[in-house]
Amino acid sequence: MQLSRDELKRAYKRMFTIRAFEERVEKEFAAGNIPGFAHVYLGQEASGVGVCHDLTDEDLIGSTHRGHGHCIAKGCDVKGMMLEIMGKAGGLCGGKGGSMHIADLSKGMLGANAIVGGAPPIAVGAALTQKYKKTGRVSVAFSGDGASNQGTVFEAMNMAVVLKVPAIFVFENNGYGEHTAASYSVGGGSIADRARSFGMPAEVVDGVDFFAVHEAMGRALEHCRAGTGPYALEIRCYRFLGHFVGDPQAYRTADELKDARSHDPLPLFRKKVTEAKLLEASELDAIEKEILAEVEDAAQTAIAAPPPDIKSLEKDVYVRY
Amino acid sequence: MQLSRDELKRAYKRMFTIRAFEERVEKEFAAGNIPGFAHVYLGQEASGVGVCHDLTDEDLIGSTHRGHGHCIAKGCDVKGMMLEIMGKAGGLCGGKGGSMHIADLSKGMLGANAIVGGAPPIAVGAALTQKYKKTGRVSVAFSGDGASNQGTVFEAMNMAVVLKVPAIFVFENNGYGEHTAASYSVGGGSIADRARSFGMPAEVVDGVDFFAVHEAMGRALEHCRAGTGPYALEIRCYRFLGHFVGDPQAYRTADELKDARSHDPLPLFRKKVTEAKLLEASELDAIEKEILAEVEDAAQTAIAAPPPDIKSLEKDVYVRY
Amino acid sequence: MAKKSYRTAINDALRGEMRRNPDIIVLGEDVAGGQGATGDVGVVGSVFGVLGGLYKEFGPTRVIDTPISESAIVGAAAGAALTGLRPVAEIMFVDFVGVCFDQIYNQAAKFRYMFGGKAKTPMIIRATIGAGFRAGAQHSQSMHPLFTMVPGLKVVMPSNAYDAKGLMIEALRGDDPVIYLEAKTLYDTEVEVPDEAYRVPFGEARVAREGKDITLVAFGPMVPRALAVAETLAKDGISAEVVDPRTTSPLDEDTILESVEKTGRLVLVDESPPRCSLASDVAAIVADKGFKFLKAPIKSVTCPHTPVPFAPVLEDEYMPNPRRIEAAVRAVMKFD
Amino acid sequence: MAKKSYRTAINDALRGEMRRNPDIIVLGEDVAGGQGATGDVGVVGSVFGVLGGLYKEFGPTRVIDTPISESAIVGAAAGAALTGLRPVAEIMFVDFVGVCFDQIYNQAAKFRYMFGGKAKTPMIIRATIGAGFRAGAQHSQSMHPLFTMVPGLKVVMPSNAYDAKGLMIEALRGDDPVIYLEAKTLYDTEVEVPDEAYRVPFGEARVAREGKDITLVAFGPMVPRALAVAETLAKDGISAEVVDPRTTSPLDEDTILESVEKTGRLVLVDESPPRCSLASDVAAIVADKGFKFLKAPIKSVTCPHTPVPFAPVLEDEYMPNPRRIEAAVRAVMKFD
Ligand SMILES: Cc1ncc(C[n+]2csc(CCOP(=O)(O)OP(=O)(O)O)c2C)c(N)n1
Ligand SMILES: Cc1ncc(C[n+]2csc(CCOP(=O)(O)OP(=O)(O)O)c2C)c(N)n1
Ligand SMILES: [Mg+2]
Ligand SMILES: [Mg+2]
Repeated sequence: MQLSRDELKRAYKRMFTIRAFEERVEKEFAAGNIPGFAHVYLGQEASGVGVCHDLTDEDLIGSTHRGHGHCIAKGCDVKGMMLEIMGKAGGLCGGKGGSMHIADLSKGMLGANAIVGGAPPIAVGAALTQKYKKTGRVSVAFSGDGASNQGTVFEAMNMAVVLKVPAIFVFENNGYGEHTAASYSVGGGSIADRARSFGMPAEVVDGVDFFAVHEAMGRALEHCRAGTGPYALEIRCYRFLGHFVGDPQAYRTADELKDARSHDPLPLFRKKVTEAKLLEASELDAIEKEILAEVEDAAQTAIAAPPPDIKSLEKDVYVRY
Repeated sequence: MQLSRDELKRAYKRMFTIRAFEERVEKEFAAGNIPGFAHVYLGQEASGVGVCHDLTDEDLIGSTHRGHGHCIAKGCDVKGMMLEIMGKAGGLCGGKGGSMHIADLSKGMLGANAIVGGAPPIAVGAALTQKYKKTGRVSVAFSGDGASNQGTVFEAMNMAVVLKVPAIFVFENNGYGEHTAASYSVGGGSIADRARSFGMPAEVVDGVDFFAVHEAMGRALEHCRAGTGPYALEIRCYRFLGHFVGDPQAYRTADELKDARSHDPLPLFRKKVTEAKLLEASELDAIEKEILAEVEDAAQTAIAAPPPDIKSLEKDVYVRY
Repeated sequence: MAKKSYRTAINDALRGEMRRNPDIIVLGEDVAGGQGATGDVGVVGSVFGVLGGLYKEFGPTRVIDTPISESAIVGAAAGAALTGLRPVAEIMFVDFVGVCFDQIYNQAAKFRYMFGGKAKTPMIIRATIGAGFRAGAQHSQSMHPLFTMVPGLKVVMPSNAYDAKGLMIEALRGDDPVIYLEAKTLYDTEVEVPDEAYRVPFGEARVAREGKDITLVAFGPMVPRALAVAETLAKDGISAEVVDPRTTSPLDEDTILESVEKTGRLVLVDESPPRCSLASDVAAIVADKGFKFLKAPIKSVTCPHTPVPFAPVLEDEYMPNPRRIEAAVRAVMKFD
Repeated sequence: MAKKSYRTAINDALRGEMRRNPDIIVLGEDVAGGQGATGDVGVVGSVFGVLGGLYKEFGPTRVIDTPISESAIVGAAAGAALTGLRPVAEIMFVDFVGVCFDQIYNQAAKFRYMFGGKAKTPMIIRATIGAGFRAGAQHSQSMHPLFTMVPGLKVVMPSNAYDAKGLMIEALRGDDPVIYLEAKTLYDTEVEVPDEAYRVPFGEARVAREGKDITLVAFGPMVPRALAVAETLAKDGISAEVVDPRTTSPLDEDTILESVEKTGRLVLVDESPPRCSLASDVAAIVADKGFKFLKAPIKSVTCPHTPVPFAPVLEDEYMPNPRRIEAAVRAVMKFD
């Protein structure tokens, strides 16, 4: 389906926000402003944004350790995110979650998840709620190629088929799980085939191309809304950086890294929409400028922000205890 | 490959031993001589015996909660089994294991397993040993249709493919996991397809026919011995009784239960070998008589045997502590 | 008031609350039973029959049979809870928790805290506990210490039918994840149980028997055993108070400390291996906050540091039995 | 003798034993690193670099990268151990144990007992523990109480490079399943470590510092903290003895009890939430067997009953820190 100019702008805005945000994370991490680990989404922007483009705040997603892109694609506030990732009081989770556990339930974002394979069962549960309450909404489970080997992910797929719930399993195959290639770890080589073996339809999608992802997701949504159960997408994409910011990546050649960068979803999107005369280059430039300012503001605010109150340490473990 | 008369006798002997043993277990359970639960293998005899026929004591199997048949097929001593199942001192595990944890490492039987999906990862490890030590031996992981939904089983299959180990995944699809039909719980309906999705060859096998199982297993062994990794068999068979001895089975109609009994591997085997004039009916009768006496002796001995010494309670937790 | 079994009391609570609150669903292996089969669906009602009749009344959308996939069961419950339902998930035997523990302790129990207090995960995991069924090493454990450790999780251990019903209703009306541990050996035990709904609050111990010489704290299925021993001891003039914490997280420290203040002596009865057990947990609390009341060492009667053996003679010795409980009490009474 | 880091000491032990015993293999996620990739294989050597160089020396048959499948990793190790190898499996962060706990506690740890003493399962699970890395709720836990509970499993918690090497060699030469918990915050700490092989026996505590007024028992990464506090207290004339059990299962009760006999006072320092912790475990043992030595309540310094928070200010307060340890000691010293 043809997207409106406004929709295209929104898509580019989100992709560029992810790009700018993650590059800033890289920088602030190097500067010591981000505690812990940071797994950035650089190179995978078209995947998250394409998947989430037609979702509302009432649709749900379960994410991974590499969750910033999913957050932004789902509409989370960039300042709230930056505060969270820096462990500050005003963060989306009050500084208690951090990069690997960032969540925003008001946006239908059920949390990054630092346990590989942690989210898919949860996303199936969220899908069950939609079926039970007949909301017409869907639930998306993001996993990586590495996660496609975790037992919980298979269980979740089978469960979704058996319970016929509107769950969409999105496998972002960026070729690596940490420092191990998917070509080594994914027996059989096809994650889509694994999903199919449970009796759900599955597609392999070009994750560099926003439009390919968006269209495949359209088919997934249609399938789910018809009440016939889950759907799977194996989205092939590229991890521009290492597993985490700072990974020296001796296991990847310079050539491969260069090749990865050549599959950049942002210039591809620009090219497509400008060549088709859907958007002007200047409009895209304006978006970029606006976003860069927003990210700058988010970073500055977050750096300057106070840490959480020590008194919050023992709060919010239970609703009541 | 054509089996010799001696081999055919051995196969029938083992199938009939399972039959006689399990019928005796049913009886002794009803009589209160068997503590706990008993999951019998009645109806599935051709599967275990066909799979294990060409294995030696150095080949390994990992079994399930329904493990008596696997034990007998692998050559475990029937008296030692009966003693164990009755919780007696002379049992294969000194009475500490019981029906669901019976094992005999000297026969390559790595244990029944009361955790559904527990054995396949262990069997993969046993296969790794064979590969590492270049023994030419294989390791078999038995699972049921219900177990084919457990995450650990998927992980084990993928791991076996990635590590290229000589593991054979045998899925005994008897149509039920406890009180739930495989037609409900196994999304997609084909366990063989699940195995194939990991890139290993898989066959669907008629589990009522010893010869079909034995031949499929021959192909599996050949594949494994060539060093090209694992193989899977989905063996379709029938569960004559309920999940456990005493299960009232209101979820199965009388017709279905009758139909199940009509797919009996023992008369089928008799018919095939006598019609082909490979064995005489009288030879088979003699085997049955011999086995019935052996099982009678095992049961009598086990009933009369003393329980374990109370002092053994805290023994054998560690090699050294 | 009619007598009801522990099993019926739990069923009562679930049925009543499901009528009252349409957000409550039940899921697990064979919670209905018979799906996809040729015969009747819903006759099983979970392998110990606790959910009998629920499928008939509430149908397949609310009583949901699942594949054998405990991680997906618990994870689905967590995800459903996070998005507005109140799932009651079943892990048939608590021993199976090893294949799904992540979804309990890293996921469901942590959501609220990790998400800065913005999430609620009202779910219940029901699981059966305890030895005595001759079910061997992998179907006879209790594992309540494992759950008690987990911040964010509440742990319920009813010792009788009355508490079973009231604690289940409390769990179903609360907003936190709860693990509700059903003692297999108590299913057929009966006490008077009201037909109507009532709540037994968490974190309030019950003094199951008053006494003045020694305090016995026992958990779940060990409570009736402690009471039986107390009766025996009474004949010898030893007056034992028996405290049943009912929930181990939250734990009612006050009632325990008050009792020890009165008696000065403490024995714990806990069906689990000794290390990092509930017995050690309560002993440590009293050795800190109740030190000044203590007249004698705190002794624990637990299982040995071994797996659960199969043979009945061994299993009976494995569990804290009257002989061992009595011996511990007498040893503590003798101390001075 | 040269100083070596905790990381190097572990590497030393593994390398030496692998040279000596061809049955030892290593498996886990990225224990080599780079499999299937375009660049170098084996440069990673596990994410904290502990296995550096092993792939180069021993190759892919002995240093085996696996998919992300912890149940299959631990299960494969158990199956390999049962059939003649000595696998060293890695769980990168101990927090991940929830996806594979069954293979540890129901399988590997129980084989020997369930099989009537006829099985041996010589395997080691290495896992990293502890907060302080700002890694949040799911990558910062310790979970040693969970393992200590498990009959059939041995639990090792080295607090320094010397012990790390000796305990690893002991584990590799023993015949039981062992979980070997490596403190992330200690990897770069150095002490003198011999080049040659030596064994540190299990179940023998080390008195890390002698003292006469109070006993501190600390576990793994808490040992250096306890020692630092002891130095501070010494300036105020409080002489603290610090005991490092080194293994929590088996536990050297005797050394702890002897120390308490001497000092009469006990504080536990344990990086885990309080309930059913090692702190409570040791407190309970002393409140039973060492009751008569005690002059004051036993206090524990643990984490609070909360998940591990991400924000550094919160995490620093979450861990047992010098301020909290000191306060506990002073409170116990003041009691009479
Ligand atoms: C259960 C578990 N095992 C291992 C890890 C460590 N780990 C974190 S991310 C990761 C790789 C995940 O790979 P993939 O699923 O492909 O996601 P990507 O990083 O490529 O986005 C691993 C092994 C973990 N967090 N959880
Ligand atoms: C992890 C786990 N979940 C559930 C159970 C309870 N249980 C025991 S056997 C069984 C059914 C297994 O079905 P299947 O694999 O088809 O084997 P079958 O009984 O048909 O031989 C179940 C659910 C268990 N033992 N372990
Ligand atoms: Mg990846
Ligand atoms: Mg079956």
